[in-house]
Amino acid sequence: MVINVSVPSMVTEKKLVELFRQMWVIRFFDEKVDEFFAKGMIHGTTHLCVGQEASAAGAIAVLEDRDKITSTHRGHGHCIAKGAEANRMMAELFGRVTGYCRGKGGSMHIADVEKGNLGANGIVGGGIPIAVGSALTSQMKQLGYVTLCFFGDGASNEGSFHEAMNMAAIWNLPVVFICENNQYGMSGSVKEMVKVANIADRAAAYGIPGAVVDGNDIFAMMNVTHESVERARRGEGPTLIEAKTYRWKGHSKSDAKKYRTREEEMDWRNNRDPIERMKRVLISEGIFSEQDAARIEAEARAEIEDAVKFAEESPMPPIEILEEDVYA
Amino acid sequence: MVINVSVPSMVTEKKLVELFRQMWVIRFFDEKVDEFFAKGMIHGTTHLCVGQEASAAGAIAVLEDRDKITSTHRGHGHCIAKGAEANRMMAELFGRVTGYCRGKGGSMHIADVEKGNLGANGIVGGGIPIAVGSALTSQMKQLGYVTLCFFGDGASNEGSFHEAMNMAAIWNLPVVFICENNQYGMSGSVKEMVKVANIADRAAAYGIPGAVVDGNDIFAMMNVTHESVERARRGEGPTLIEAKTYRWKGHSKSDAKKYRTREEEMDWRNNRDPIERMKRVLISEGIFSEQDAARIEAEARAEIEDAVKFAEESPMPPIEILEEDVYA
Amino acid sequence: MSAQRELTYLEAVRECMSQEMRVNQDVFIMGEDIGVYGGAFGVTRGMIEEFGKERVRNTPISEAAIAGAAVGAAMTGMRPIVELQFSDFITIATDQIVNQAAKNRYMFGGKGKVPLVLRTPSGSGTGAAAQHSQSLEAWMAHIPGLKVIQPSTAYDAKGLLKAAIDDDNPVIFYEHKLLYRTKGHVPEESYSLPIGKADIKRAGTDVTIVATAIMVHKALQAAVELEKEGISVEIIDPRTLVPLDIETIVESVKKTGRVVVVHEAVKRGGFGGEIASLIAESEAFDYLDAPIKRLGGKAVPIPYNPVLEKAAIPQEQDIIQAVKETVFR
Amino acid sequence: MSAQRELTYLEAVRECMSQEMRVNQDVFIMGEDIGVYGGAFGVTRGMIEEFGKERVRNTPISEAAIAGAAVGAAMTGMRPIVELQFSDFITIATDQIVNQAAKNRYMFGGKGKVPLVLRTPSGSGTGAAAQHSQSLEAWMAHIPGLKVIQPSTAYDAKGLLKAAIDDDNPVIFYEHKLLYRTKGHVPEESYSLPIGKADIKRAGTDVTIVATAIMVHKALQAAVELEKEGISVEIIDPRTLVPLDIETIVESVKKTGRVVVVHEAVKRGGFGGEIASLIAESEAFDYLDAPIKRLGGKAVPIPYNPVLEKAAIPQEQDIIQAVKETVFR
Ligand SMILES: Cc1ncc(C[n+]2csc(CCOP(=O)(O)OP(=O)(O)O)c2C)c(N)n1
Ligand SMILES: Cc1ncc(C[n+]2csc(CCOP(=O)(O)OP(=O)(O)O)c2C)c(N)n1
Ligand SMILES: [Mg+2]
Ligand SMILES: [Mg+2]
Repeated sequence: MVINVSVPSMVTEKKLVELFRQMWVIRFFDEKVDEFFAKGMIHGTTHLCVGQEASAAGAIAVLEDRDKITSTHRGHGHCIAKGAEANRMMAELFGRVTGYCRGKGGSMHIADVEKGNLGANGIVGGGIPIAVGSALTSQMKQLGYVTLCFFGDGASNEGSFHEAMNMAAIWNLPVVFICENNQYGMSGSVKEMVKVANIADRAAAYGIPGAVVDGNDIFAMMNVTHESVERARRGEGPTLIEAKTYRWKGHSKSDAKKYRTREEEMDWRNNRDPIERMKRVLISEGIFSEQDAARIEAEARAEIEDAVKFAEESPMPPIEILEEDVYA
Repeated sequence: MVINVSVPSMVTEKKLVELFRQMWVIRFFDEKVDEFFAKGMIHGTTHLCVGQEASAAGAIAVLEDRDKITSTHRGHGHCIAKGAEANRMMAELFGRVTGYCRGKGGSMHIADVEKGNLGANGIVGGGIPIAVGSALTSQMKQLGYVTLCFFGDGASNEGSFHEAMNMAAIWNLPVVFICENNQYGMSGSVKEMVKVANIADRAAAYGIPGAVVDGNDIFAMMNVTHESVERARRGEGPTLIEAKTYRWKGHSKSDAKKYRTREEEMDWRNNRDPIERMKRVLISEGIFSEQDAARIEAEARAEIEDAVKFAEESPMPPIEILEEDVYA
Repeated sequence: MSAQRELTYLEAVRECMSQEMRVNQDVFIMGEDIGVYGGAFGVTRGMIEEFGKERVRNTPISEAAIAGAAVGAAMTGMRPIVELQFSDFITIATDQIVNQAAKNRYMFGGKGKVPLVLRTPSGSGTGAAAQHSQSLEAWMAHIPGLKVIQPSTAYDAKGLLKAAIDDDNPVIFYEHKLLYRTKGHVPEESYSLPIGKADIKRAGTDVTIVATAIMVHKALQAAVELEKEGISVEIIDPRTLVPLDIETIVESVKKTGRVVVVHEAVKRGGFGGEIASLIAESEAFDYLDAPIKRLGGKAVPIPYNPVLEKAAIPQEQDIIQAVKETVFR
Repeated sequence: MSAQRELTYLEAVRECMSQEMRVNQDVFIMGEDIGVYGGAFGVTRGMIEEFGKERVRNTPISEAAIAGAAVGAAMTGMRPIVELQFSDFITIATDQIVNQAAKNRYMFGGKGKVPLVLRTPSGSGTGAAAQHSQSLEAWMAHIPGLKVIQPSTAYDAKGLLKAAIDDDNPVIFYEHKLLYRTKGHVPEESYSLPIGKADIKRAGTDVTIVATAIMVHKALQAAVELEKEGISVEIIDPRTLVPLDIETIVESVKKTGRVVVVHEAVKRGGFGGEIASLIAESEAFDYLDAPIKRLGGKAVPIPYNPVLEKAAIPQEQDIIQAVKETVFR
């Protein structure tokens, strides 16, 4: 994989710096969560996207506010990129009433409907048909919005993937499918679980375009997503993008990672860190300096500390809300 | 479509004549059933394969006895081709205790486990993963048998198709998938419901070979299936064969066929009748005469009349069997 | 005279959908073969001609995607009606209905809503055998977040379907195949019946029968026979399982002191157990003069042969016998 | 001393599988991440090392194909054990389990058999929220053709799993997540417990509690408290819902005259309704000194917050209170 240094023309320098900051926010958010889980401070489980920041941030960067996304169990990055506040997210993980789901959803169910995030999903592949439905609304009501649908390599073996892709294809819906291929579905290596070289090759089964992209290159992510989103917005139908990436951490809170080597992990960490790569490009393009970068990183870290503080100081949900929200 | 006149070398002339007869048996069976339904003499519903005889007969002809099949709601042809007796099938449709399912299954559930027919299926796509499981047994126990898995074009949009194809591919299982593309899934035209030219193109999504064949040409069916079955038997994994064909009758017992034209139907009936086509080849190859053909046709018709007689004379199931057979 | 206007159950369902689709552009229907084919049972016949193929939307044979697309459309402002060709096929759409539609709003802490109606024919009696004849409403009634409706008459079907379409929650609407051709009085104008209100289909004093869907009709026939023998039967049709109008049932049982609960679904684990238990837990318990009786389908898959098929589920005679056992205890 | 040998519930399940796989080549296990990962809960840890990746078969994330392949393998001579990572995911495999595995033999008129075991963790308490915490055993218990097992102890888990593997029918075997780490006496040698035999987990005279899975333990704790107040509690663990040993339950109720049925699953439409109704329909009815009480989960999806999560299902205190209401009525 080579770094794609073509900086997308559709975004301003300011936006690029903001994206750099966003990637740090995502990383620090998840590293903090990792720490809390390790300490047993958080209940339940979580799936961290450390190392995958560019695919979330890059893809969502090219959306308009009215556009929508569906996310996955590994959804903190998508959520932050679509505009969610780290403090309400952190509060949700702490099970607080100030959290996005009033403490009822937790990591796997954060949604931010107002911002167009139709929700993380605890069911692998569960969000894919939902994205198709969201795209259907856009088409039927002529709302012009596009829905970005995230899922993993493992999810591409679920029946829901197949049914949804076909439906979106034949109805020419404004949806862009983004498969974040982080090489593993839990312990199942994509090499073992799929017999084609690229998940994007599956687009051929639906008569839609497929594209493989270096998911750790935020610029490449922006470029390919932009193209696909505009295509969808023009009414030319869906695209399947496969972002090759890697999760640095284990699958969920307890994972001995026996199914892969430490060398492989180190290779991705040391040589393909999406944040480091963006930083190098922004510096070499003269968009900011090494010092600026360090300052931004520190700001992002502070934002997460604030989020933790917000979460810790937030009240627990009163027991009365247990039976609320079942029905509208 | 041109007629493929390359008569397969793996079968004897005797077998070819037998297959010709078998196609008539299939046709007469289903025409008889059609008549009975029209007269309201049979309960429930049925799905006739008139016009599709070659894909069932041709594909199954190249199997060994130990090989297995899974079938569909449109399964009478598969069943007969795999060696079922018309009389016990007819008895089943009459709901008689002498039927293959003791009158409990009806048209959609005829199975003939001893002969290796693992059953028709009322669930579109329901049999596909089952075929994969049957192939898994063959592989794990090194039994050397191959499983032929039939399903329709419509079924190829079910999630079960996708999951099963992928599983068979990655495990290199001895299964051959045969999609009988009769152009419609009930009223849904394949042109409307799928955006690729051929269902067989979907093989590419699983890294296995795909093949399109004229499903109304029994010789072509035999050749391509033979090749795929032997490939599977050699341990080289699954193939997806798409047999292009057409159902002459409506989808099930009541169908105004508003979704297609009478001209289209006539074209297939008049110009691509699989039985007529085989007959012409067998005569031109000197395998039998016009008179032989007529005699065989008459014999097949008589066989079905006998089957009807058998069914009509068979007893109804005693009420006591209602609660039998739930558990082994 | 408009009071005499009769429609079949099937026509009532169609009329309701058409009326709603005329007044609300957000309402549309999607499902297999609902276009020119008119649906497997003919419910949508003629609708594509009026509303076009965007709003009467033929789908591929992809039940998970159909349900899921409906969830996504509902979350973003549409009010989809899904026609699931046979209720047995909910087994392919289960995740979307149960894990997504039913739970979204709760998981999201009260944000968003999923106003979708899943209409689907259930029940046996057509000879379609084990995979096309089930009555699995108890499954859906077990899931918080869903509402579950089972109309037994054309009148109820029309009014409850409107309520379902107007409801902001996912509603499972079971239509019984053998009721499609039954006729009844149905006003032409649009009307809504409350979800959660049982209907007393026949008033009586000696015994209460709680019956759902087609069993309402079998109970009504049984009641006529029983009346000849001097037994006065009250028949309650819950109409909606979730929410369930237990009050009306309890009131009736307090009056009669005897109750038979009957449904077509397999008795073991059927919703009759819920109803019977609620009665037993209620103040009606002290009024009971006989044990609560339940009738339901035998613990067998539905067989094909028509004689066996009938024997697999309660029939009029079974109801008569159960009532007598309850009354002459 | 071998009588003192203790294993966790999880180890008991693993030991049973390993012992069966050693003696029967037809038995194998398939599921997501059951190989080197050892399964989401670690149940199969170490098994791939002993049995290899053919017989401890990691699958793609394809629940419908996993279940369907198991059905096909079972029909053709294997005895597959499926590990379904969370029981909630049965919603993706429902067709294969309910329409195929459960019905094949019946539809085929008694031909063929489907000896498969679907093992799957259910229940809440791990903070995994609404889509990973359900207790849907009532669904499976409603389906003719399936057997349904819910062991509450390590001893029962091992013996019932062997019976399930030996059974020629599809068996759904629910393991409770919170029980995995609980310990109990488990003999080393292979043994089988009868499917369809309830176990009296505690003998008593004043009130019967019928409890399943984790509720057995909560009931046992409650019984200790209640004993201090002079209430003698008998606790019956059905262990298998299908077939259900109603006789043992009825006998107990005839003795005590009072009964509380408790499960974690949502009360509405839960299997407690079936059990309660069967008691009410039985000869025990005339022995009842108080209405049958049911406890079950609230009608909400399982929330994430641990306090809410606990409040969503019955706890020891709820059982104590219900027993007192029943006893001091
Ligand atoms: C239907 C379903 N099956 C299995 C799981 C358990 N599970 C959660 S995440 C996961 C792996 C998903 O892999 P992938 O789609 O590649 O996403 P990633 O975790 O790599 O981001 C599995 C097996 C689930 N939540 N839902
Ligand atoms: C899961 C499921 N969905 C829908 C149906 C109703 N149905 C029965 S056959 C059929 C059409 C199937 O089309 P195809 O697979 O092309 O087979 P064909 O009937 O053309 O042989 C439909 C929709 C069903 N039986 N099962
Ligand atoms: Mg992955
Ligand atoms: Mg077809």
